[in-house]
Formats: sequence, C-alpha cells, structure tokens
Amino acid sequence: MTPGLLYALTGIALFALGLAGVILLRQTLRRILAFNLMGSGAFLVLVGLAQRGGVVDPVPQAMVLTGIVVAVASTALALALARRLAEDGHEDG
Amino acid sequence: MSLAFDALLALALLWSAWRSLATPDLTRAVVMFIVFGLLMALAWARLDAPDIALAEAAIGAGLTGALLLDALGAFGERRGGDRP
Amino acid sequence: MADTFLDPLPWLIILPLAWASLAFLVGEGRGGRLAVAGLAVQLALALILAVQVMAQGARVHAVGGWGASLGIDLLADGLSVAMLLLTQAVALPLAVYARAYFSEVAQTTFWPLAGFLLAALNALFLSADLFNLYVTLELLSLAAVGLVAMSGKPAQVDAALRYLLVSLTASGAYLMGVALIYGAYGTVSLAGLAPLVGADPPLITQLAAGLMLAGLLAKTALFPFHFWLPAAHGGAPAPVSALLSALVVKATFYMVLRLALGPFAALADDAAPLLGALGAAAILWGSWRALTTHHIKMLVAWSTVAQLGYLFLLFPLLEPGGAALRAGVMQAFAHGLAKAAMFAAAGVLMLSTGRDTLEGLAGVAGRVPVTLFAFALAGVTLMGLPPSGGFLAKWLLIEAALEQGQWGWVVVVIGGGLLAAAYVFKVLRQAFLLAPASAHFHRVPRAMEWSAFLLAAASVLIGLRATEGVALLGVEFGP
Amino acid sequence: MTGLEAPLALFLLVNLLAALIRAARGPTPADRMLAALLFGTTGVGVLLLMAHSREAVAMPLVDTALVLALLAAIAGVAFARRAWQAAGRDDDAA
Amino acid sequence: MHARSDRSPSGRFGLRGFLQRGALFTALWWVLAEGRADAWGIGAVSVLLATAASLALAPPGPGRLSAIGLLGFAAFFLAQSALGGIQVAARAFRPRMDLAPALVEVPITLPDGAARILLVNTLNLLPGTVSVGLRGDRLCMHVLDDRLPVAAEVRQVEARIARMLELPA
Amino acid sequence: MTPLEALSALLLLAGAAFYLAGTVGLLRFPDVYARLHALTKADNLGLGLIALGLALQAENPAAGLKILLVWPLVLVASAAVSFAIARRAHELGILPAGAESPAPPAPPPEGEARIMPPGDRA
Amino acid sequence: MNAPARLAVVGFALALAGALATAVLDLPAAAVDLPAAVAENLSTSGVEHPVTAVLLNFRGYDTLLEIAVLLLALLGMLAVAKPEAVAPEPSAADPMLRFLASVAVPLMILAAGYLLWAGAHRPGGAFQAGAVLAAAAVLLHLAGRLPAWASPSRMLRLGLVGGFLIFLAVAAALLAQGALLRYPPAHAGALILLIEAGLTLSLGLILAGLFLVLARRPASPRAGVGEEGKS
Repeated sequence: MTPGLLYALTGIALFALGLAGVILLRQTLRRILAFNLMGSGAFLVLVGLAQRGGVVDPVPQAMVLTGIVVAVASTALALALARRLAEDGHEDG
Repeated sequence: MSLAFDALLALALLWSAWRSLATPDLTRAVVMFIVFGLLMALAWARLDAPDIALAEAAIGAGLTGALLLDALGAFGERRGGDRP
Repeated sequence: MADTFLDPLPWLIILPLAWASLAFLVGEGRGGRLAVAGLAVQLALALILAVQVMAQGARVHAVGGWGASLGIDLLADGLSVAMLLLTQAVALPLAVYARAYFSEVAQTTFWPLAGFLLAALNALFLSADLFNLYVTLELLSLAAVGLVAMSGKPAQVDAALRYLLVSLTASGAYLMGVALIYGAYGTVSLAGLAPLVGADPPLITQLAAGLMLAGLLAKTALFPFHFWLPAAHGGAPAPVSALLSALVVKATFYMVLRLALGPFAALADDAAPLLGALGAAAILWGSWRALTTHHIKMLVAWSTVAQLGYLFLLFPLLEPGGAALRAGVMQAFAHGLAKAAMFAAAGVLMLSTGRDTLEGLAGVAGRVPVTLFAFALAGVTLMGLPPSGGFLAKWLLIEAALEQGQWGWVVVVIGGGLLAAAYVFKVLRQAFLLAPASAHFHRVPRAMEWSAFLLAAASVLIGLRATEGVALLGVEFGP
Repeated sequence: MTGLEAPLALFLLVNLLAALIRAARGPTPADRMLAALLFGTTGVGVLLLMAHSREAVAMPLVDTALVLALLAAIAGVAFARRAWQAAGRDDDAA
Repeated sequence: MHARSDRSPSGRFGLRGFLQRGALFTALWWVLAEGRADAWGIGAVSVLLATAASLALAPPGPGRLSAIGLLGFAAFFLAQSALGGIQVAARAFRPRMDLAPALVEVPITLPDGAARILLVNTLNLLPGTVSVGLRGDRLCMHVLDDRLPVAAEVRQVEARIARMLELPA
Repeated sequence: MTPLEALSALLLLAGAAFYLAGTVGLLRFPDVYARLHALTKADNLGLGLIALGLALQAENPAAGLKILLVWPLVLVASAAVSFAIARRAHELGILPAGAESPAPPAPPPEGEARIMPPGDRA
Repeated sequence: MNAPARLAVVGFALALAGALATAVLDLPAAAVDLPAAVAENLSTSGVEHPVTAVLLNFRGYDTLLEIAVLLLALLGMLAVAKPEAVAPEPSAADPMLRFLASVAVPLMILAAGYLLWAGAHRPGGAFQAGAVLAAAAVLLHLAGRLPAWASPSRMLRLGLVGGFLIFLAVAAALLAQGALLRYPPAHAGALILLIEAGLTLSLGLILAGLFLVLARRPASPRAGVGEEGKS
C-alpha cells in the first residue's frame, strides 16, 4: 500500500466521522470542529488518491491550499456568529 | 519502517479526531483538535506536500488554534457566569 | 471574437467583484451608486452576451489561455446565459429598492456582501470546472450567510448560523465528491469528464455523484432539506430575502441540472424518480405551510420551498431537446422575478403597516396600491395563470408529462397551482379589509414600490416573449 | 544521511503519542496545554528528521519546522490568556 | 537574542541600534535563504521591516552589550542546559524517583525590565527550576528537589546576566 | 561511515534518548510543574542534539545554520509557554505534589488564589 | 435526537465509509495525467515551483475567488460584531509575553518575507507568508501590543482589499492579451511576484482580522491581570 492510498483511506474515515458528528452533535463549537474534520478528510482524499501511484501531483495540492483557506474563513465566520449568540445569551458553546 | 510511521500517524489522526468530537469537555475537544491539526501537518509532510504542511502548520497551529481557544474563553465566560 | 477585451463574458465576473470591493473601500454613503451603475452595465453585458450566444452558439473562455484540463474554462451556453440574464434582471431593480430600504449604515455592510454574492452567482453560472464550482459555491454561501446575519438580531444570527452549518456540511460532501472524481479521472473539467465517465460509471463515480447531489440538494433546500430556509429567508431584510429566494437557491439547482446534463448524464436517470418525488412533496408541504402561517414573509418563504419543487419535477421528464428542460428554466426565470417582487412587496407592506403579520395588513390596499398590485401580479405567476411566465412553465411541464404518459405529475402541478392561489388570495383578501381604527400607516419611498412592481410585471411579461426565451435555450448545451 | 533518520522519526512519533496521552488525560488543564509545548519540541524534531529522510523535500520541511517552531507558542499563549480561566472550572471536576 | 537593558526606554533609537539590529537580521536572512544570492531584493525589504518592528517592540536602551559577556553567557547557558537535561533524564529513568518538589521564593537584585525577563527565561531552561511567578523583587519558582542550592544558582545566573549587559551587579 | 557521519549518528541517538527521557518524565512525574521540567529541559536538549546532528550533514553552511536556528526559536517559545502554564497553574492554586500546606511561601494576591478540591491534586 | 435515529446516522456513516473505501481500493490509474501537463508548461508559467504555478497561473482564477471568500468571511464578521464591545486593556499584558513578542515578531516578518521569496521556486508563497504575518499580529495582540479592531479605518480597508484589487486589476488588464489572467510568458514572473506581494500583505491583514475582530470583547476582570501587571 502506498502512503497516498493509506492517507486517502484515513481521509475517508475522517470524513465519515466528521459527517456523523455534524449531524449528531448539538454544541455549535463541536459541530464546527466536526465540519473541519470533514474538510480535512476530503483534503486527504484529494491529495492521497491523486498520489496513490507515488507521483507528486501539484494540482490537488494547490486545490487543498485553496480549500484550507476557505475552511479557515468559514470557521471564523461560524465562530463569530456563535459568539454573537453567546454574547446575547442565546447559545451555549 | 515508513509504513509503520504512516500507519501510526493515521491511527493518531483518527484517535485525535475521535477524541475531539467525543470527549465531554469542550476545552479538551479543542486541544485535541489542535493536536489533530499538527498531526495533519506531519501527514502532509509524508505526502510530499510541504506547501500544505507549511500552511497547516501556520494556520492550524497559529490561527485556527488561537481562534478556537479564544472562542472557548468567550463561551466559558458565559457558562461561568451562569453558575457560581 | 475580434476584440477579447470587450468580450462581455469575463467582465460579468470582474465587474461585481470590483464594485463590491470598492464599496467596502469607500465605506459609508457611496456604495449604492457604485452598485446600481455596475449592475446596469452588467445587465447590458448579459443582454449582449445573450444576443451573441444566440447568433454564434455556445462559447468557451479559457482563463489564463490554458484550456481544460490544465486551466479553468468558462462556458456560456443557452442555459448559463439564461441564468445570467435572470441574475442581472433581478438584481438591478432590487439594488434600486435596497438603496431606499436600508439606512446608510446598513448599506455599508449590504453592498459589499451583495456584490460578492452577485459575483459568485455570475461566476457559478459560467463555470465549467468542478473545483471552481466549489469555490464559487463557498463564495455564494458565505455572502448569503453574511447577508442573513447582517441585522444582528438574535433570531437572524441564529438562522444564519444554522444556514452556515448546513451549507458547510453540504460543501464538504460536494468537495469529497470532487476529490473522488479527481482521483478517478485526473481532471475536474466538465468537458473533460463527460467522455471519460461514459455510460456505465464505476462505483466510485456513483458515490461521488451521490455525495455531490446530496450536498447540492441541501443547499437548494429541496424537501426534506428545506428546514433551514424559512427562518433564513423569512427573517432577513426584504432585499436580502429577495436575493436569496430568487437567485441563491437557483444556483445549486442550476448545478444539479448542469451535472445531470453533463458528466453524470448516465446517472441522472437513476436519480430522476427520487428527485421528482421530493419535488412533489416539496410542492405540497411548502404550499400547505404557506397557507397556514400568519406572517407575511414566512408565507413567501414557504412558497419558495414549494416553488423549488417544480424545478425538480423536470428531472423525471428530462430528455434531450424535450419540453421539460425549457419548462424548468422558464420556471426558474419566472419564479426568480416573481419571488423577488413578492419579497420586495412584502417588505413594503411591512414598512407601511409596521407589522409583520397577515392580520396587520387590513386596509393596506388603499395606502400602497402599486405594491399590492405587484404582489397580485407576482401571485399570478406563482399560481401559473396565463399569460405569465409561470403559466408557460407549468404548461410546458404538463405537456412533457402528457407526452410521456406520466399523469401523476400533472396532478401535482395543478394541485400546487390551486394551493398557491389559496395563499395568495389569503393575503389579498386581508389587504382589502377595512383598516381598524387603531392602525396607522407609514410612508414608503416610491422607488421601493415601483421596483417591486417592475419585477412583478417582468415575471408576467416574459410569458409573452417566450419565443426568444425558447430560442435562447435552443442554443446547444455544452460541454 | 546516516540511515538513522527514518527510524528515529518513527521513534519520536511514538514518543509524541505516548506523551500526548498524558496531555489528553490531564488531570489539570495545564497538562493538556503541554500538548502545545510538545509540538514545539517533538513535532519540530520529527519534521527535521523527516526532512533528512526524504531527499526531495528536505529543505522545505526544514522551513516547515521553522514555521512550526515560531508558531507553536501561539496556541499555548492563547490557551493561557484566553481559554483557561473559564475552562479551569469545568475541568477541575475531572 | 537582542535583549537590552531599557532602564530609560526613550523610544528614540540611534544609528548604532539600527545598524546592530539590521546586521543581525541580515545575517538571519542569509541563513534563511541558505546563502542564495538572488534573494536580496525581497531580502532587503524584509530585513528593513523586521528591523523596524524589532526597534519598535524593544527599543534599545543606553546599556551596552558586552561581547565577551555574551560569549561567556552562551557557553554557560549551553553547559547548564545540557546539565538540566541530564538531571531530568536521570531522575526520570531512576526506578524510584527521588524528587522533593517544592515552591520556593528567592529575592532578585537585577533591575526591572529586560534583564529580569532574561533571567526568568534562562532559569526555565536550567537544571531544577521552573519559574512560576514574578512579584515585586521576589521570584517564585518550582524546584524538582529543594535540597539543591537553588538560591546560589539564581545568584550565579544573575551575575552572568549583569556581566553580559554591563550592569552593576 | 566517515567520522563526521559517526558523530552525527551519535548526536541523533543521544537526542532521541533525551526525548525518551522527556516522555518518561512526563508520564511518571507527579505534578504539572515537574512535568514541565521534563518537557522544557529534556525535550529541548533532545531537539538541540538532533538539530546539531542534522546540521553536521548539511550541504552548505547556511543550510546547516538554518537547521540550528530552529533550536533557539523553540527555546524562546517553550520558555515563554512553560512560564505561562506554570504561572496559570500557580494562580489557579494547583499545588506541587507532596506539598502539604496549601500555602506557598507567599500566597498570590487577593482574588487570584483559588484552592482546588483535593480531587484535583495530581 | 432519539437513539434509533442516532444509530441510523452512525450506521449510515459507517456504510458510507465502507463503500468509499471499497471504491477507492483497486482504482485504476487516472485517464488524464495533469502532473505531466503541469511539468510541460512550467517553463512558461513564470515560476519554477509547480504548486505556485498551479495556484497563481494555471488555476489562478480559483485563487482570485478564494481571496474574495476570505474577504467575505471578514465582512460577515464585521457585520455581526457588536459595536459596543471594547478592546481589552493593552497595558495589562505580562512582560514575558512582551518579550516573546519582541523576539518572535521580527523573526516572523523575516520568515514571511522568506516564504514569499521562496514561493517562486520551492514550497512557500503568499498564503503561507500571509498566515505567518497574521500569526505575528495575533501574538502582538495577545501580548497587549496591538489593540483589537473596533472598526477598520480607511487605510486598513485599503490594506485589506489592496491585494485583491491588484490581483483583479492584473486579471482585467491581461484580458487584452486574449484571456482573463493570461500572463505573457516574458512578464509572468514579475506579475506573479507583484500579485503575491500584494496578497501577502492583504492575506496577513485579513487572517489577522479574523482573530482581531473576534477578539473584540470587554476585558474580563481576570483576563490579563497577572501579578506582573501590578508591579
């Protein structure tokens, strides 16, 4: 098994874990974490699967860089919304 | 040797991800998530993707971690305010 | 093209990005003028592009000059140009409306967000690359979430947060699909994928398509994923609700359609009965909830849930060159204009009465007759009465269903129309009641009333200009 | 290259994980925060060793180690200054 | 690093401070760029910005840095931190850990400011001590073994720092 | 194996041994302060030795110095973070193992000291 | 959510993971070989590092939109940030942190410059450099040297959108070359460097803003008042 394939499989597991988490968990912060896990899983699949032959592929690597930045942006916005609710006393974590 | 490294790292990734969702305490969850991010940086290094490893190290260790911990403080203040 | 610099296609993306960021830069006061000017130019560009595409056929713009699969392609065919036209046509009157609706302070947040939202829509309708579609999708979601939350009221922030979490989960599923597709085929270009996927796709492609479809449906708010929509659309400021209901949910529908017509054509048949059934359920449930709610904007928001159902009825009837596709696009177009008009009108009614319930509407007919007329006209489109665009859409749908002998859908279409009539008349009846002595009304800027009316009128009149619309859609679909 | 780099990287990873168990178990919040310190030292060490066991990306991974060394402190500092005061109460029972 | 005594933090910086810091960051840039010659364009800008930031964040005071003191301190530091590591390792591996941990407080004589911060940082890395808090002129530390002569060690580090910064000890 | 390589290998092995010591200390030491000792001293020394060992193998002096540069960075960071942890632990009233009286030589000012329930003791 | 529903979700996730894993194992090699295409066109892309070439040239359009995504997140956060919240008292920071900041921040600036330079021929580039700059700002804030953002001034707004506007202007200007973002090979390197430099600054500010806007909350009585603060 090449490292690429191994990490792709790990990514699949992370994605499934995150997906179940987003649906099942109730705390907002926890769901934000779960969504990030989903994203990380997808990133690992993107790069790992493309590099399963052992050849470095810059295209998915660039895509993942884009994806990471998008994930940070979304996380920050979600946290801002959750905190606004918490400040108004409507939400707990 | 490298397969053992990869397998161990993969297990560690899954373990920290699982703990960050399943642990009852939010602080622990966030710390485990930061650990997860840093392990991801190692995984990217193993995948010959140093660009992503760099970004993950900078964003995972620096920014997301700080954001989450800061948010934790904000939520905690509220929770703390509710109980003596 | 002789002069690529004047090619309208890339400018439809650059312009809104430019005025959105400039509106942020200049800050208070001047964003609105920039936006209206930019949108006027964009509408003109979209019209030019439509004429060009009708004359010369579908067109590809290779960003960076590389071409797929190394680079990213922009594609303008009949379907995408129709959606572009709808976007600019809805956005321009709404921009005029918003300038009157928002305070100066609110406008400083509204214009940049709205600009990025429109840029995301244009970029999405032109994109021919799975990963690029993901980026535009995220751009769209974050802009929409920001707009929903911008009032800062707890209920709105809560709705925005729910919307964001649904949206992020959906994007995650879509991204996973993209990752699998790239792994399997080594490309994310729609044109490049179509021949590779072929007639009998392997398991990985089916799973990828399933994940992407599920994500897109959640973002479109098709039943049973509609749970986030009423709160997000119903509670937002009226111009925001209008943009979201008229355009944003259509974007993900467009993507489903684009993928079903393109690379995943072989899989579309398998998913079609399910999509049709969900669509039918959405029509009935959404209409029922619209009929039973007591808040004006909630009524309009639930009506969106119902009207989205019609869009998905086209999938079981989809066949190349058939009436169903034209019906779907006509429905998207007519509903976009009508729903924008309806939310705009609802905003006026609420401003005028100072209340957000149906009961509060009593007597409003005498105060803002133009707006009420606009509401009624938009209602005509939703009900599907001739000569409106809605009528044409439903007629084409029934025609396609009859042709293929699928009678069930005809019943759903007609039933949905009757329910729409019921909830629209509920509003109108209330508005013509005598005002109670306690009621007092506020003045509403003329610009708001007339822009709502313009949108409503357009939703009816496109039914009369159907020939051109059908000709545009006749332009061969790419890739 | 001495041939020791890859095995030692594995060894350090095992060390890191063993130490993380302590950081995850607690019992005090401070023990958890040790995770941040651990990555400052052990994580950087793993990266440096990996850099030398993979010729193709050697120096870029040194850069990564450098960035990690610069930034690993931020999480720890944020923890101490922002998160802990509230978290302490919840964790104390654990 | 570039710790200075800032007994009179004036905020102004002379050419001397600028050149010293500039030279330091230029050397660091050379190391970062691995000596490549084509890097000096961006390098010059980065060095200037880093120098400016450094001067703004830690303005150089009138105190001077003794080169010999610095070398001596570095040698002392290296030797002591090796000793610290060995000591902790020895205790960790011993079957019966022979620890007598305690919190102790010792008075310090170094002036407020950079010198003290350097002291706290250094003590954190030296054998047997982790600083816990600094209050007034007293430093609270955790020691692994309170039978060791902690106070004497602190004196010694203080003297080294004072010599390096050319302070009256 | 050249003498330089042998030296490098030796340094790497020694570094790994100190990492092991740090981990053992972290797992065995009785309280948070003692664990900080393990991390700030043993692990930092381990990193220093490994960086030195790898720097010896570098192709050019600048690359070697760059590897060495990582060490002081980690030192500064870990000194600051360990101080932050220790101070916070102290402020929250976490006691060193074996300390019977809750009072360190001078208790922190009013409002800062919080005595933990016994279950919190390590 | 009740127990059967939870079980169903878990079961679904497991089934999905199983199906995906089955599909991924024994996958034949991809039909399109993009790495080869990237390598082939690298010489005309203006940079030597393939990932940077993809990020700013071959798929530069994605990157353009992605900066917009970041800007949007910040806009959304500014929209919901409470106007009355005030920045924490900057003077209450402890000297150890100030020391860390005064050592680390200049080094971070240097490292950001280095990463920007490195991006042209090896891993690095505007993202990583921007992220390091943002981390420097976060550290400064935590050390009490940088106030949280009340509302961005005109200058700050210019810094935030500047990089994006440069990128957009280059993209538009290059339309004259025949296509959006089509760099002439002779000038590609310089244009990419221009874009990256602008992006580094703007990305640093935006990413820092994600933290600094969030950090806007009233200073709690305990926050940041250590023993040192009183000495």
